[in-house]
Amino acid sequence: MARVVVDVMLKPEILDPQGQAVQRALPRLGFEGITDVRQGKRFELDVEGPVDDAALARVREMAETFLANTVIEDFTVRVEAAGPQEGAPA
Amino acid sequence: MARVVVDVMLKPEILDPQGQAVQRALPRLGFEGITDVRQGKRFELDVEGPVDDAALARVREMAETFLANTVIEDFTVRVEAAGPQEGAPA
Amino acid sequence: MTTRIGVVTFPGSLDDADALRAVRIAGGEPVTLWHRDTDLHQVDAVVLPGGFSYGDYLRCGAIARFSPVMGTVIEQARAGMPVLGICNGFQVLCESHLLPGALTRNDHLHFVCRDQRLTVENADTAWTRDYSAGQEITVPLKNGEGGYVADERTLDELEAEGRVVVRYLDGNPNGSRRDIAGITNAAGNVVGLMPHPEHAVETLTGPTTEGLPFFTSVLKQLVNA
Amino acid sequence: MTLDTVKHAAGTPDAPQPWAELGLKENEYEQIREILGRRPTGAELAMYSVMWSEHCSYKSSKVHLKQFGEKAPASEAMLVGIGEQAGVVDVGQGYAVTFKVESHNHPSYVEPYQGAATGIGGIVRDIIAMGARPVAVMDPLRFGAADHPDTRRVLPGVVAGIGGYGNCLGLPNIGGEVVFDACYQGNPLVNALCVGVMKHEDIHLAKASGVGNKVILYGARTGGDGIGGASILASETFDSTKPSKRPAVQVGDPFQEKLLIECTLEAFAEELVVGIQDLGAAGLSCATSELASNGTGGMRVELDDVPLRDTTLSPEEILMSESQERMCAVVEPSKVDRFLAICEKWDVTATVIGEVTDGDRLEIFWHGEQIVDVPPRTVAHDGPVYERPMARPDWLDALRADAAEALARPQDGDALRAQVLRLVGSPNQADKSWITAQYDRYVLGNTVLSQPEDSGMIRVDEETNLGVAVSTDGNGRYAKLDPYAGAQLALAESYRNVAATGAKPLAVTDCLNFPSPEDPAGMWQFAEACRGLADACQVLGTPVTGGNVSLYNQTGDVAIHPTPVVGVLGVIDDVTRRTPMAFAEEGQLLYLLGDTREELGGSAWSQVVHDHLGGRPPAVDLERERLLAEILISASRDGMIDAAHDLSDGGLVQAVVESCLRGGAGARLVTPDGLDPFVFLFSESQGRAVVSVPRSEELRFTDMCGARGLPATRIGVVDGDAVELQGQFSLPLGELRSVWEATIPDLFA
Ligand SMILES: Nc1ncnc2c1ncn2[C@@H]1O[C@H](COP(=O)(O)OP(=O)(O)O)[C@@H](O)[C@H]1O
Ligand SMILES: [Mg+2]
Repeated sequence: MARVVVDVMLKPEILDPQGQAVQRALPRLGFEGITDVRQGKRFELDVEGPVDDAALARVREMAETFLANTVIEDFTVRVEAAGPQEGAPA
Repeated sequence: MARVVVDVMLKPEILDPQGQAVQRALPRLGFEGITDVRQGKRFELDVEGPVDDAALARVREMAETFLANTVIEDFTVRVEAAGPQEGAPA
Repeated sequence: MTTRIGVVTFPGSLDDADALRAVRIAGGEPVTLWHRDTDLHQVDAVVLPGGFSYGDYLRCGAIARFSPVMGTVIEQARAGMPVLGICNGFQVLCESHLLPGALTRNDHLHFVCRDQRLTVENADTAWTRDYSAGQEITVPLKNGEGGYVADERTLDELEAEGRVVVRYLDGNPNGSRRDIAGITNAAGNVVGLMPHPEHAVETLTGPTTEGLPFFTSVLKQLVNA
Repeated sequence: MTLDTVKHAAGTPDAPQPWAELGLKENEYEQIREILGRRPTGAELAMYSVMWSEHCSYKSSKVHLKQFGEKAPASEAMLVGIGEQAGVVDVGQGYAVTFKVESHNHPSYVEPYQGAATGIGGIVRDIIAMGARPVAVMDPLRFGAADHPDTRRVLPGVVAGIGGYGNCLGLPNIGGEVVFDACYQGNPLVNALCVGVMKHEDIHLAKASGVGNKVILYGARTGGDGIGGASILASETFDSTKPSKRPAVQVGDPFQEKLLIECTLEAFAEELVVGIQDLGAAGLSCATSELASNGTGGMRVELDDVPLRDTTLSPEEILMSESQERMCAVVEPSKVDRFLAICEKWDVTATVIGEVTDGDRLEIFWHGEQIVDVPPRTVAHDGPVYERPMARPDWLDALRADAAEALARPQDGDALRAQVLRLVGSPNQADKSWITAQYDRYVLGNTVLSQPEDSGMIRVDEETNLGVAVSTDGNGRYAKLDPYAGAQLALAESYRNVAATGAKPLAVTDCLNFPSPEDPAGMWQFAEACRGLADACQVLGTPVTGGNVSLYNQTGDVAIHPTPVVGVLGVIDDVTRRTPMAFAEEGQLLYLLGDTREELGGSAWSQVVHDHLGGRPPAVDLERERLLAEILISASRDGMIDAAHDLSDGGLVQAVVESCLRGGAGARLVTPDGLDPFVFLFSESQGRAVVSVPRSEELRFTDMCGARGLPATRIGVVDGDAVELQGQFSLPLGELRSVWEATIPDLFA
């Protein structure tokens, strides 16, 4: 089984209040030097069968029609080694 | 300027109602063969100065204490070529 | 013959009973429509109610847009049937591309429930004929993702064609571009708005009864048609 | 690892078992062995440990809670008494109402959003399980100091969680409380209340009867959520030095719960359900043992048939999982198909996992092997009961001797004015709309009154305008000074709030938030509060229909104030007759009902101005409360008053300011003869309300008060755009409003 990742981000010209809220909070928490933050979505899809061009094309269609709203969002699709998400550093 | 990406996903054992809703909808839309969907967050941080080990350690701390809620979420941190997000395929 | 107004129930619809009640108070015959049903049961108009259809997971209205009933609603709307989308219904209409633009997270990031003043700018749609242009009304507003966005060209076009139906007064509650609270399609039969006129139809439970004309407007339009 | 079957357990009596880690005491473990006549299997041990936890078994509190039943006043309104998941109250016209408040304190400290969200989810399922349609929620909340950094983490998360879940579920939030006090710093109190409405014939009870009937589990799939949460989170002191005890947090799915509501009510409507139980704390362990224990026979469950989200779960974990949004129904075989079809209609997963047997055992199987074989009552109902030692705290006398009446008082009009502003802008008295604006109060279209009114009010019948009103109140400061009186004062305030809106108080629910029962002082506070509440309910004629106990609310040795939160439900025949709180009509007369004495112990004034807590709380006079309520209800019914607001923390001046700001009209006040202006403004004497009377009704109203013996003092008139106390000060509404409205957003926005 393979994992395909779809990243969806608001288009640059669309206001991202969540990213801004994060950015504004960082200095208060003592983190300086972050000039911009944008927050988007990450979808991890477990795909049955081989992730060939045809499969990727299907995922792209899925992203285009469903996972992203292309009126306001951009997306990228990529294959990732499957398996559990790397744990958080302790 | 460099871009650091923080991916935040719910821990595998935590219920992901969003991912489940997406997965349930897919067959109705004619997309078969997706065995699991998990939805998480993606943060794009633009970092001032060099992204050296120290800078990455700071971002990791930021993720640990703020961007992720480690009670229920895992995260990963990685550097990405800066520049605008790759456009959606037309 | 009474006019039949359908109200769609999606899983997660919450204000469907309120919309049915508003139709009844306005003098129409309320008809319940089910999301899995492609048949509209001879209704003359459709209301897509507020709520969190399919939990509003993914994006508000995104999953509902692909439900069987929406196939028929989209077809009929294009053929001229009056369709009103309230809050989540507005989001569904945008996701369906019956209306341009999209609704995004409120700029202050909180859900907001308040009595909202509005100006009715276009009193010439199927759903607003019982208002007069420029009339100021107060109806409840309640949402977490009510910020209206569209690209500048679309916004200019909406303004130029008078397709902004209602606009926020006394402060923008969510960061909507150009204070837009609701819009219509070019034909004027499809209207979407974030505020809830169906919660302002009785003095007992609403801040005013100034939402009622949305429902009486469409009844008159259909009788005259 | 070999499966610990019943057979295996019988053959290995000496195998060591982790009973202590599961929170059981040695005597409890021995008791289990005695009941079973052998050592328990792992699955049995899991079940007993979680069901015998403080949270599920009420082992420390039971002996005190008994009074609510024993002392219950005869009430024609009770259809189902205390003991079921929630009591049921007759509100007339064939309608019944059920309501209950529950705590989700510890989970909300660990993960504020999800902790609070799942608190709403849990209490709503309790109400559905009675056969009622949930119609409203409320959220009494308590946090640490308003300006403490951790409060900034906890409060916004809790509020977002309550809103996120309740809004998505489509239940109007019609009231609650927000209280700040340093004593709740490491231990916020997140209580949630739900009200449900049904017809008399629709009352459903949790029992599994009828041999051969099927047990259907429906709703979310079972995952590893909150395993051991019930026993470990709620029964042991929350101790930050042991992070390993932090359990997995449950994540709520309000959308799934909305579907559960609809499909459950549809199944009820078609009379498909013999018995039903929600899955809350202790999950399947609780649901199966309680259903079986309440029924006439036994039950057999195939654990392999439970739909899993995480297929690696062990049978013990499946039994203990607290995955949210699940219910268990008992259905006759001939009706199973229809039940499953309704679930399918609502996209709800439903599976037959077992059936009612003619035995008297609860038997659970895994991979064909028996892993549980127990008498269900011993798990669900006959757990250990403790008479824990109690001792009146040794600090109490010193605390009570430190009277607030001795504190320095403002000496002139300017000083009074300044202290009024400080009071009005203090976090506890300030406007809460930054919080309540995050809650949908309109959904369902039946909300007649909601925050900031004295009680929330819901229309029950659109034809007749029958309605119900609910308020929740509690004052931990009063209860700290005197837990017996404190519990009674909580009831009195809630009762008064309901009556102030014109509804007749009928019944009570309570959430008793207390420190460790293993500390004799904490246990004494708890016992006193129970006694106080039960005695007061007897006098007021309002039975306790249900509630919740939350113990171990302390961080290390630092205990919270004992905090009994009391919810009162009232009925109003015609909601169009409701009394709102707003002073709006210029020229109307303001009357103060009740007696004002010099009572400042535990008052808001002593807290805000002197950071002081000491002395005695205001005196309780329940007969007076009852009389005041009668007057308020009659005045509302006969249209004698246009507005009413009860007096509670902050005293008269706080109430007048709130009513003026609500209506946008000012008030000119005169200090009544024989009262000191300071006492007039800030005293917290009980049994009082302020009302706005149209001049045309004055005589009729004062005659009624006179005839019934309730002191009614004319204290001023609605007028202008300031709150003015003659000869002392004038405070423009604009200034009051900006001070009152700024505090909470400045702290949390
Ligand atoms: N957390 C909350 N959720 C909903 N409503 C709240 C909350 N906190 C306070 N309120 C509402 O704000 C109003 C004022 O609260 P409070 O001062 O505690 O009232 P009272 O003193 O009359 O009990 C009431 O209507 C109450 O229900
Ligand atoms: Mg009150």
